[in-house]
Amino acid sequence: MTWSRDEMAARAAAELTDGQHVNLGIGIPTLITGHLRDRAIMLHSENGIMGLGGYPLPGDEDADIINAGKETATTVAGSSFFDSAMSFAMIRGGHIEVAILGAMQVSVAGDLANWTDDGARVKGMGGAMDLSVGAKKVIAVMTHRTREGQLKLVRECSLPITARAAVSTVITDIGVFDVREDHFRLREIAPGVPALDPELSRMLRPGR
Amino acid sequence: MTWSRDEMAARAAAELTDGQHVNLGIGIPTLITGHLRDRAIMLHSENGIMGLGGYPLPGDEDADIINAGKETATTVAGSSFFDSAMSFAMIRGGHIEVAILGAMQVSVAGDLANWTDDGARVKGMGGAMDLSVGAKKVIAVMTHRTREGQLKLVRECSLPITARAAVSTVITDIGVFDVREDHFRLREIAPGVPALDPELSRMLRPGR
Amino acid sequence: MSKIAESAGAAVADITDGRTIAIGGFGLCGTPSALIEALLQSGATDLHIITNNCGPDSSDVTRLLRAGRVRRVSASYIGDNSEFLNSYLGGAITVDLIPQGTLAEKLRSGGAGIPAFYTPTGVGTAVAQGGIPVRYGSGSGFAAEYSAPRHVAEFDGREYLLERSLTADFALVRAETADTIGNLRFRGAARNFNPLCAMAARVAIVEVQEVVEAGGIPPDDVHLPGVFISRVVDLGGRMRKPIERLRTTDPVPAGGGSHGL
Amino acid sequence: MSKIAESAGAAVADITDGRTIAIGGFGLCGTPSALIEALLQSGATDLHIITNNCGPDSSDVTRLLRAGRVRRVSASYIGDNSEFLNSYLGGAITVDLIPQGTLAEKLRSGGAGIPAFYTPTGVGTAVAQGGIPVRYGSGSGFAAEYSAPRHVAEFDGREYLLERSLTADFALVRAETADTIGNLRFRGAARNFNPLCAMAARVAIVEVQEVVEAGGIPPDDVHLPGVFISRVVDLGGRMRKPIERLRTTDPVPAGGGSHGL
Repeated sequence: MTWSRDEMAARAAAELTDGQHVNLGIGIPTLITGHLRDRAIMLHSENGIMGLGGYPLPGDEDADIINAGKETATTVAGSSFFDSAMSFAMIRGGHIEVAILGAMQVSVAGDLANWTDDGARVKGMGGAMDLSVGAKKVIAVMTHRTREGQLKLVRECSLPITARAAVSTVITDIGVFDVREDHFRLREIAPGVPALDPELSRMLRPGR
Repeated sequence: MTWSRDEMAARAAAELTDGQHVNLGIGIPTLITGHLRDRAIMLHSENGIMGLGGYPLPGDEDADIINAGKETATTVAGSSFFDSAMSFAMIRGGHIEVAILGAMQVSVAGDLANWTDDGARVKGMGGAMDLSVGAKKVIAVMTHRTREGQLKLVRECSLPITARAAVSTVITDIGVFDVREDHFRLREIAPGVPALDPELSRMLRPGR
Repeated sequence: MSKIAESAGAAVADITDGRTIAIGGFGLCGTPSALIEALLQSGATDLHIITNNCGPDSSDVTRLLRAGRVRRVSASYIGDNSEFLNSYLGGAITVDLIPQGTLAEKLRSGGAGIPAFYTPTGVGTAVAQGGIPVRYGSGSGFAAEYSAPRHVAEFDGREYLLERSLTADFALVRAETADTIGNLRFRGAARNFNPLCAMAARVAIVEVQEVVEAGGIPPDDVHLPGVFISRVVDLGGRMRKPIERLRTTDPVPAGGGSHGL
Repeated sequence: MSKIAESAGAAVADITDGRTIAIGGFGLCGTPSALIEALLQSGATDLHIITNNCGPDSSDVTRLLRAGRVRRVSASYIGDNSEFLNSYLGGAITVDLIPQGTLAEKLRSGGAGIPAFYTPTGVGTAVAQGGIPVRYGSGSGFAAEYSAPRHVAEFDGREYLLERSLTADFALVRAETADTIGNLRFRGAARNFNPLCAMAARVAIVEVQEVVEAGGIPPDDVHLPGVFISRVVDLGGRMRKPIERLRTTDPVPAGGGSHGL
C-alpha cells in the first residue's frame, strides 16, 4: 500500500511545529489545510495574506479574498493583508519558516524542479523560485514516480531547476526522505510498502 | 538693500506651482511654510509625512507628529503617514517635484555642498544627499556670502559635496540665479542691490 | 487640485501607441477592468504590458491581446490562459517570464529610484543562466529569442543575481477607496501588485469603488499616498468583481476548530 | 501562541554582549524607551547600534553610550548630541554615517532578503569615494579609519553606487497597538524606522501602548504583520512620549487659510 494524496498531506502537516508561518503550494500541499484544525499555524498566501483560512461557506464568498490558486478563501483571527513586494519580502527575507511545495523532481542534493515540465513550452514560474529559495525550510510533497513510471527522486534533475539545494525533506506516497547532499535518508516508510526499487535504493547510499 | 531671510523664503515660495509636492529643508526653507497659505502645495517631511502643516496651537502638541527638524507639527487634509523607506522611495524615485534646501556652497554646475562644513568633523548627512539627488527640481536658498564674507556661489565647491549637478536655481539675499552648467544666469536682482562683486560677475559668463 | 477624471476614457486618452503599461491585479482579483476596457476603446496599440499574470481567457487583459494590441508582456505566469500561451508559443507576442517576487521587487524598486538589486531568487536556474524563451519563431514552435543571462555576484559566501528594476509610462490600478487627491485604500488581497504598479509609473491612473473628500481617509490608514497617483476614476459603486475560481466549504461540524496562532 | 513578554527585562534578557541592535525612532519620536532602559539594566555591552539619529543628549540611546555599552553606531546623523559627537571625535566609538534614505533602504532590503542594491544617493560624494571618518584616533583629533569607497556602475547613462544591506541580531521598536501575535499599528510620524528595523532583525521586540486580541486589528489596517515580531511588551498606557522641540503657533488670524492640495 502507498499513502493517498490526503495521507501525504496529513504526513506533511505532522512536519510542522506550532507557531510557524507556512506557505502551501498548489496541488497536494493545499490539502494540508484540512489537517491543521486547532493547530497554531499561520498560513501565508503569496498574493498578500498572512493568516489564510479555508474556503468560505456558501454565500460568504468575497472576490477580494482569494488564495494563490485564485480560489475564494477566508482569513483567520490575526490575519493581515499587504502588497506583493511585502509578501515576497517575507518569503525572500526568511520570515516564512516552512514552504511545502509540489514537485516534479527532487535530487539528492535538494535541487527542486517544479516550474516547467520541459524547457520549450514554459508558462512561467510564478512564485515558485522565490518560495524555494526564501523559506527557511522547504518540504516537497509528490508521488515518487511519474504517471509514466519514472522516479521523481533523482540523482540529478533532468528537468529545469526551480532552485538549487533548496529541499530538505520529501514526502512521497511511499515514505519520507530527507535530503543528505549526496543521498536520501529514508526516515519513514509507508506501512505495507514492499522493498524499494533498486534504483531508488542506490540513492540511499552516498556518492553517485 | 538685500532680501531678508523671510523675503528669500517668499521669493522661493513664488518658484512653486500649485499641485506640487515639496520638501523644505531646515533653516531658511522652513520659513517658506508661512508663504504657502491657500496654496495647493503638499509638503513632504522626510520622517514620514505627506501633507505637513504648520506648528500646532498651544495645547494641541502631539509628540507623534513632528517635522524633520524634530519640532512639533500638524498635518493638512489629505495627509498621510508612512515609514522611512516609503518616504525616501518618494524622494529617490522622483515623486517629489521640488526640494528647497539650505546650502553652504553651490557651483555653476549645480554641485551642492550643504552637509558638512569641513571634512574632519562631520556630523552626518541626514537626508540631504537623498533629497538633492532625488527631487525632480532642487532649489537652494542661502545668503550669497558666508559670515566671513566669502562667496557661496562658486565656480567649484571647496567643501565636501552633497550631490553633483543637483541644483537648478539658487535664491540668495541679492537675487535669483539659475545654474547653467558653466555659469550662473542672474534671473532677478533684489531691489536696490548695487553692482555685483567682480568675482561673482565673472561667474555669470561661461567658462572658467 | 482634485485628481478626479471625467471618465475612464478621458483618464486613458493620452496613452499612445508603444507605451509600457503596468497593470495591477492577481488574476481577476484587483484588476482594473474599467480602465482596461477604456484602453481597449482608445485604440492604443503595440503595448508593453507588465502584469503579474494575465488571468483566465475571460480576463480583460486577454481582450487587449485578442484585439492585437499587445506587443510584449512581462509577467510571472501566463498559464491558465490559452490565448496568451498560444500567442507566445506562436510567436505573436514577446514574453518576459519573471519570478513573482522579483517582479514585485522590480516594480517597487523602479518606483523607489533603485535601478538594480541583487536577489537569491533564480540562482542556478534558467533565470540566471539565460535561455528562457522570450519569443518563438512564427509558427515554428522553436524559440527565436532567449532571455539574457544575469550577472551573478557573491555576498558573504552566497550567490545572488542582479536584476534591473522596471518602470512604466502608465499604470492602471484598482483600489477600493480614494480621496480627491489620490490617497488610496485597498481591500483584502485585491491590494497585491496595485501599489507597486502605481509607484513604478510616470502616470498612475486608479479606478475606485468610492471617492471621499481629502481628509476622508485618516492619515494613519492610507495604504498608498496620493503623491503616486495622477488620476482617479470614480466607479461610483459599480465596480465589477468577478471570481476566478469559486470554492466553498460545508458548514464546519460541531466542535471543529480553525488554525491560526 | 501569544508573543506577550512578561516584562521589558524578560524581553531583552537574551541580548548578549557584542550584538547588533536596530533601534527604531527619529530623534525622540517613536523611540522604544522602555526597551532601551531594559537593555541598560541588562548590562549587555560592546553593542553595535543601528539607528537613524541618536536624539539629543537626553535620549535613551545616549544613556547606553554614556554607560560605555556602545562599540559602533550606524546612523545618518549624530549632531544635536554632544555625547555622541564627542565619543566619535574622541575615538571612543566607531560611526558609520549613512544617508538617511540609504539607511532606510538598507534595513528594508536586509529584511527582504536583498543583499545589495544600487542607488543614486551619494554618487560623486565622499560616500561613493570613501574617506568619511569612521573612527578617530584616541584623542588625536585625526581620523584613524575612513569609510570604504563604493562600487559605482552605470545604468542607462547614469551613475549609481552599490550599497550592502543591513541585518541585525535584534530590533527594539515601538508601536502604538499590537495584537497578541505581534501585528502592529503605528501612530503618526512615530512609524519612521520602526517597521524597517523590525524587518531587518532576527529577533524583533516591540513595546506598545496597548495590546488587543488577535483579530482586534482589522487585517486591512495592520501596518506591520506579526510575522516580523517575536516579542511584545505591553506598556499598558504608560508610554512616555517626550517632545524634542516644542513649537507652537498663535491662533490663525480670521480669514487665514492653510495650504494643501
